[in-house]
Amino acid sequence: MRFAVFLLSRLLTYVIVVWIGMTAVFLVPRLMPTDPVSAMLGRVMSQGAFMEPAQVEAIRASLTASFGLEGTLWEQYLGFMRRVFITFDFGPSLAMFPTPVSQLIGRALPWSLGLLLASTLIAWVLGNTIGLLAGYHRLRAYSKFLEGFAVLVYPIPYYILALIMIILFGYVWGILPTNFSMSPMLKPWTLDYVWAAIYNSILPALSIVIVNFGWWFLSMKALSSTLAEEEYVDFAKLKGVGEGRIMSRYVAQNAILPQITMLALVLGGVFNGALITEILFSYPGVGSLIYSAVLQADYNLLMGTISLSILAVSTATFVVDLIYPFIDPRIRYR
Amino acid sequence: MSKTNTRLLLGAAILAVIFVLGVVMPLFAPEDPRIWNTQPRNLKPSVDHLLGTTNLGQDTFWLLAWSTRNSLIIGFLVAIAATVIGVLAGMTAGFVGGVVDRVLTLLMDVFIVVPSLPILILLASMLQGKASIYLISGILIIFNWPWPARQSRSMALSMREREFVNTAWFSGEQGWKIIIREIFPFITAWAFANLINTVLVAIGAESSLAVIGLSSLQESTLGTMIYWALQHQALLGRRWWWIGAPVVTIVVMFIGLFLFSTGLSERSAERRGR
Amino acid sequence: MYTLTNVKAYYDSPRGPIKAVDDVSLEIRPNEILGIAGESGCGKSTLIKVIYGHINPPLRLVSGEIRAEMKDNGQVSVLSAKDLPKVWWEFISYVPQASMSVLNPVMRIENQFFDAVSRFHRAGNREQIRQQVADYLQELDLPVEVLKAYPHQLSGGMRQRVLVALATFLHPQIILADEPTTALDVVVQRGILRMLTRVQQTMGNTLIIVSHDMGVHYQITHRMAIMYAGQLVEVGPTERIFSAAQHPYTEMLIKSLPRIGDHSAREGISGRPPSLLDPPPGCPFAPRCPHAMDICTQARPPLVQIEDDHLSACFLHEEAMAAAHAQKVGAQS
Amino acid sequence: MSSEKVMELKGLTRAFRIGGLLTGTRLLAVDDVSLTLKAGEPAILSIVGESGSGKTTMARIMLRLLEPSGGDVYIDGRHVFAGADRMDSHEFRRFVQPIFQNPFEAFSSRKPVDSYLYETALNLGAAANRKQAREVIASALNSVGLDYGLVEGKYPNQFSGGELQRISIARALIPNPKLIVADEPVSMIDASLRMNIVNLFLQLKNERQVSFVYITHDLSTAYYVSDYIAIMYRGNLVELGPSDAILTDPQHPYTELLMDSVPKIGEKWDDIAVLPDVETKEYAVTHCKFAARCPYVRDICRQQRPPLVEIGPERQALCFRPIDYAPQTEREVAAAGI
Amino acid sequence: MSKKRASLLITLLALFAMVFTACAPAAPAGEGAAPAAEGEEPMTEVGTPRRETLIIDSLDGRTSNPTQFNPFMSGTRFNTGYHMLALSHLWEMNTTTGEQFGGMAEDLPEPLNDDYTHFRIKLREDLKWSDGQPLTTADIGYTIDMVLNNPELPYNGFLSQVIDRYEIVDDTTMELWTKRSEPRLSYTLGVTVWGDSFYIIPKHIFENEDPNTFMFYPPVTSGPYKLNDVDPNGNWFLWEKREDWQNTDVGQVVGEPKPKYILLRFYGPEEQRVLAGIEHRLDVFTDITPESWEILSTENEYARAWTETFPYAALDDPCERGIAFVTVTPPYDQWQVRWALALATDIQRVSLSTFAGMLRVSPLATPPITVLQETYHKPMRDWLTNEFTLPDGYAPFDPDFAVNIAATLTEQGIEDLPTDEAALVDIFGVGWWKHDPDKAAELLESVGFTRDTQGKWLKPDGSPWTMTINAPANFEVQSGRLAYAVADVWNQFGIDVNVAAKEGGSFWNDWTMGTFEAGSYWPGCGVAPDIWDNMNNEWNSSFVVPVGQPAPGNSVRFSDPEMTAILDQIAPLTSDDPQTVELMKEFMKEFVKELPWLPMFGTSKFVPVDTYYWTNFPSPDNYYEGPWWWWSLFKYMTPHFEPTGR
Repeated sequence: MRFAVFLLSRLLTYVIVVWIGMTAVFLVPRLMPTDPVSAMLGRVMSQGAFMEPAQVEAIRASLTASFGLEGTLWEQYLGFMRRVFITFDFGPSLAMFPTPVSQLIGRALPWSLGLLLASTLIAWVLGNTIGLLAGYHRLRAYSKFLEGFAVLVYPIPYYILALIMIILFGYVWGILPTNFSMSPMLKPWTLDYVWAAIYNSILPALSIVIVNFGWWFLSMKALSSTLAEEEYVDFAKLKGVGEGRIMSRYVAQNAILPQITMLALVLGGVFNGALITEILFSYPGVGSLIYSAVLQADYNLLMGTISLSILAVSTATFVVDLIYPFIDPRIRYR
Repeated sequence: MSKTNTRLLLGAAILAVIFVLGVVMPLFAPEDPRIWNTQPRNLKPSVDHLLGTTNLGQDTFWLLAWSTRNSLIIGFLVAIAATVIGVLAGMTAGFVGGVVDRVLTLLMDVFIVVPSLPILILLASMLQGKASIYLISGILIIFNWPWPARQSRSMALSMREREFVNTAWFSGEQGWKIIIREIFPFITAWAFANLINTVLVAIGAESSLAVIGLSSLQESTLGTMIYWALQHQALLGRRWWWIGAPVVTIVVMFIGLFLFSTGLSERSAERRGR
Repeated sequence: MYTLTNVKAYYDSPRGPIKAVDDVSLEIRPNEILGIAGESGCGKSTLIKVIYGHINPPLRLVSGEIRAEMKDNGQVSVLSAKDLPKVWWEFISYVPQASMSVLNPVMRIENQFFDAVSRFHRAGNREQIRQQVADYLQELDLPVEVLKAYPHQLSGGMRQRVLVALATFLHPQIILADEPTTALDVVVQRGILRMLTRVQQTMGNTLIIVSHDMGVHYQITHRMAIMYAGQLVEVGPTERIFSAAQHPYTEMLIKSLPRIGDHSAREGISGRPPSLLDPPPGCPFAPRCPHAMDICTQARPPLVQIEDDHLSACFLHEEAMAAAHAQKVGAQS
Repeated sequence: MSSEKVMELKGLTRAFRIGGLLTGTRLLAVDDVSLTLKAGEPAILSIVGESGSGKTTMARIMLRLLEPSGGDVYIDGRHVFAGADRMDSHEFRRFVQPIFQNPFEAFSSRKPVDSYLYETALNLGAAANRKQAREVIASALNSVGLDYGLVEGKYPNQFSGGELQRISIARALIPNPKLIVADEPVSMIDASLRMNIVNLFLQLKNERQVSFVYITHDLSTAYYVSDYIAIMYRGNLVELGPSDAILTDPQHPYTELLMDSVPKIGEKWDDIAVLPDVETKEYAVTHCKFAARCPYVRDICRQQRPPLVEIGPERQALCFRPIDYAPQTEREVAAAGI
Repeated sequence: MSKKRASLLITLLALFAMVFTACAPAAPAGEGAAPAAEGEEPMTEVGTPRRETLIIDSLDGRTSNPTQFNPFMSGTRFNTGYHMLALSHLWEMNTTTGEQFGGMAEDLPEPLNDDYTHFRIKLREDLKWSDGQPLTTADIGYTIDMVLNNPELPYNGFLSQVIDRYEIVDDTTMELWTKRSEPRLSYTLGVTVWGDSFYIIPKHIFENEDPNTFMFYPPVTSGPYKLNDVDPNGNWFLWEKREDWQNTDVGQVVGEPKPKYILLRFYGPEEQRVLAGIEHRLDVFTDITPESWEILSTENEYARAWTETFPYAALDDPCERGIAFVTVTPPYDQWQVRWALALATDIQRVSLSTFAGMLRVSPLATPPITVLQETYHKPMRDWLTNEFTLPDGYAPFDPDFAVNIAATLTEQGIEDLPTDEAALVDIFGVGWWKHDPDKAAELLESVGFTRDTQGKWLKPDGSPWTMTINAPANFEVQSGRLAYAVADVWNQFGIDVNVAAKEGGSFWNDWTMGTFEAGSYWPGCGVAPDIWDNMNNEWNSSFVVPVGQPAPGNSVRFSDPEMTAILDQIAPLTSDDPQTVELMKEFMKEFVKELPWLPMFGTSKFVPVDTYYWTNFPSPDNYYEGPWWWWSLFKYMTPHFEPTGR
């Protein structure tokens, strides 16, 4: 019963946050100076065709209708909300008319998910494990060395880091493919296909892992070096508990709580794709979809992708709130 | 003690160097380094051109100084504004409570939940015409205030419970005086750390926007310097002085700020321990 | 069975060594309850650390000897300070202050229990240990359900009883209790002290209890050591300490306590304890001592036997004066 | 002084919710407590109880730091929380001053301690300017045995706990309050120094005509210092009376237990005390909250809530035993007159 | 501690520097990067033999809807190889001569009346769809019907304006009536520059489908290639030569295409494309920067640019670049202001900043491609130099641009530049306006502009003169850079110029709506001597609409009665009428007087090829086509390519 009330009130906040977010998503692109219909007209005309003004208006009307941009802002808003919350249908992509947005996202999403889930988790596990060790042994040389490394790698602009990796791995050493390509010989979801997908994703994944590693490492190190000074850790030492167990059960289990929260947020963000990674490695994920949507003023696609990530992130935080009491016994549903 | 001072000193020293580079050096620039073709192109570093020249005929060293200045402006502008707005909003929410609190908290949640990067790209592409460094800063502020706001709200809530606040009340102090004299001194230390972190976040965010061409490309920032260097294939073309200068500067700046902020927090921890 | 001889243990600090334990000699006997009393910051917790053999930087054993005799199946082995961590919990165990923070908030009590005891239970798997632990808790009138609980679900008193159970489960020969009842209510405190004494009586081992509450010492200890500024100023049987305290500090400590039913005015000890970083020359208590003499600020009074088993360090005792004089003469010649 | 009562609590109740908005359980931290501290001779009233007895909640209500859920608080005969004659905060602070438990928490570590003294002196009308304030402060510090020169410009971490607590008391004295509410003022202070603080209360009561509400779990100092003692148990005021009377002849079984549990010097324990297992449950019971642990318990104690029984001059106890376990048909709300 | 920490940091910094320099001398042996081991047939990543596969850079980047091939849907992509290889047109244009010829049509349309409203169109014999069905006039008729009957199709508006009705005579003959006079029907319905939207679709496939939703995948093609496979993620498209290539226009006109497979491949950002080129994973590049070419040429000895020596780029792209203004928005509505901006421009510096001097200048409204330079620029050079003056008699033309920039470049270490002026003019153009800031200032002051104390220009109303130049962001690299280069020099001159890098959508939106001040647009196009079509579209005042309404043409909204009169005079003339060019020269003279936009350079396209696997790409010495790989005409190059056998 207490849980039900908690769930209900939390759910309410969730819905309000999503609603406000979605409204912003609806409004922001409409404040853009670009009118996709005019942009399309401009593009058509810049390629050499010319028309009478009346003709232009006729095309404009038909494009407006086919893009679902008819009616007042309020009517569009209602239609938008209906689509978001009831059918999750964002209509056709404007730039890739008439391919539905949902289909474009559906095609891109598995790639982003695969890449980011794997690399995020790997970075998380690595960063936290090593960060834990380094935080626990914060006075030892290796800990300081690792911290130095993380501090050094973390601020390198991602674009540069990834390019350096492409040059090193793909070009100087030639051991990894530098951009995404799947052979047509491979039937989807055979073992070879999966292997090829993984092989193609190693470099982008590695670049994400390296960058994220720094963040997880630094935060875990900070957390665990604070926790290592807690009395119960001291007392565990007095109990004669082995170092490994102290680290895993006494330090890690407490330090991991905020890291899990962050992980959930980051995992929610997985639905955003990894913009720069995807551009750089021509990776077919949501990030490059968002990018091309912006480039082509593709309202529907933009709204679809951003709505998805708002939903994903807020759902992730919602879920974290729900499962948190299972992770931390001190927390009750308030 | 010695450790803290080392960190703090090293951090401060690095920051001082960056500061000299970004704030003092531009005053001595012999010409506006943003202007193209004032120098022979693609010279390697030499005595005349400490960091060589770019493919666009600019002196890399002076360009770097100029860029560092602008990046510092963005970093500190965003950090200060976001922290101030965040702290004000958070304190208001925490102290006023009730409906105000709920609305502000909701607002913070929304801004935290809405994915910033796509929106950032969207806004940047909207504002492209007038994307001065101040506008870019403005956009970054919008996405950076909720974090300090959340923090300072919870700090305000917990500070309200601190006993010395009651002592101050019984000393006859009024509400706002309590906030200023009792609460602020505790928030400032934290706010300063937040500020330093936000400086990094802002400089980083600006440079990622710049790399995909969405910042104010005519202004020179460390990000746009990277953009132009990449545009002119400085990386593959082995013009390391051009692409390397801003990258190394960002990295060094990060290390400086990192050392400085951890040094500070360690020092304040030590102070408390005493 | 356990002796400390001229032990000095200092903390290294940037401003110089903090002399938390400064030349302490103490004999710990089998089957006794030894109380260590003193104001906060007098080094009594550090002394407990030293006895426990928990000497990690910045704490450093500067000089002196620690010698413990451990009886194991009739055999006696002699341990020094650095051997002690190997026999923690089995030979010597530790009850911390009853604070929430000594227990890991995200681990069930039973697992924290097992962490301490399982490595010593040569025979028996987890299930058997669990049974033994449960039996033991019952023996101590503790509900078995606490094992399944998380620390925050227990009251302070209950947590402390669990810690006592934990520390005594393996029947160690020495139990150290560092302020075990501070921050607990008197009723609960009483229960815990009863529990400790009961356990001590049944097992016949040694209980060392640190407390700043003279009442607690009076109630349960057999022998007491009064500590001041890193040094022992008086050691003797509890009865004698309370009936005939020899050191002015002890005397003032006892007198400062109000007694129910006695409305006579009581005075606390004025001034504050000296800094351990830079203790005054001579008797550290001299600045606060109403009987202070010239010599007190110049020489340190040795701990001398006043009566059988009763030692005190004060120039008010002739023995001390004589000993100091002898030392001085010896140094001059 | 306009009223006959320095302070009066009438049917004071304070509930806390634990758990959710609709389903949480109500916990009565203070359960229908009435108390009076008479004017005239200054007195020290000790409120004694273990942790969770509601004594700190009461202190915070008396200090206006917490609003009661029910009942009224009067200071100097006037409402504190509501009503037309409500005392404004300025007046209130001149009349009532606090001393908090942890002296290190009571002062901000980022401010020199004397700034609080100046603020108090200037804000609460004890001094018109800084120069006057300095004199007022110096005299207040003098009464607690400190020298102004030693305090000036220093930060809290430069003092010991005992010194800070004295400064805390000195600050409270500055507006010449009639009542000082001291919430566990010595629990964080070394036993050897406690008496110095407690003695100050006695001294100030006489010299400065201040009444004290002394909240503590330490029965021995309470007895030492106070004129009246109120014993709290699980939010109830279980026994009230002059300190000598209570301690020589405790009427409530809990008072007995409490007295027995104090480790006294010169008198050793014999029996084994009963410890409660699950404490929070007791807040919710509608019968006697002590029934589960009471050696004199009878059936009625587990069925009815005991009345507050007048057992003598200025003495009351919340127990069936003094009235021979007679069931109460109508509950008497006795206003305790001290 | 402190020393340790410091030394650690220094070491790490050094390490970082090493990593950095390690990537700088990244120069593996050119051949070593070839993917296959000795003796083994090298294969492409898509499983085709490398020596049978031509790999082409994909201009549009990744395609998110790779299985959409219905050519009448607005979101369908053509630069994926689709219109380059698989869609034939009725008429194509030879890019070397600028002359049209029959593609699917046997010849140019035959006008049947003097109004040019009735034509006969004859198809080639034996044309087939890739599924083996014959390609006949019925398909053309069906295409016209389908577009006219479906107003939702974006192309409907245009076609319904042109075509009145048709009549099918037999499988290869049809007659067509147009709604208006169409003396250049082959321009209207055939390819001139990049391609044309009049795509013929197979009736037998489409007649059973809804043209608004039908994806047409896999496409049935009319060109010599058919689709083999696509990457579901849109990074590549693999086209395969049709067995029955004889039944296509290319097969009949030129012969058998040589590459069995053509792979359109998107490798990502420019760095990635260059790396792919170095490793012989890319045979044909579409558009890179001079810096990238520099890298490619040093790292890959098989790489060839369009010219073997400076300027390396192909200069014959049919649109010239410059700065356009909305000429109804003050102060750009005054010729003095526009001319002042021209004279304030240090064109040599702009050229160096934009593409390191590898540009050909143009003072006229038409691009300085070889054909047009011979037709207009060179013949008019004398007039520009000696006759043309501003109303006050000032002669603004500087014919020595080519000589001067050659001198500068030589100074900078560029070798192999020719020495005689004629050759230099061929490379760098006939000349441009003088860089004369004083004259510019005089012109501005004559219309009320003033300067503040810091030398910044104030508008006649006293407000500071600020200008925003629209520039394409992340596409059309030359125009993008040009905007910054011009901003740079105009800033020097004292105008506060700011560049707005705009994504495609808003960039073109501003253009049609006229909602910009200045922009790096390219309203000057042309490929054949008859440039009426382009010029009329851009400058006929009948297309002028108010700012804020989409312009059907004349986006700079310039109304000049003389210019319009000349254009109207040319309208009824045919392309081969000698009057066409002569009148157009008069038009140009009017144009430079007013300077309604500021043309600067022809477009330099860096379109290198890698000759490791394939050779006989077109080049100036082997000029069978221009290097426009992304044009429809590419299919006519395929029979010329030769495998090297590597």
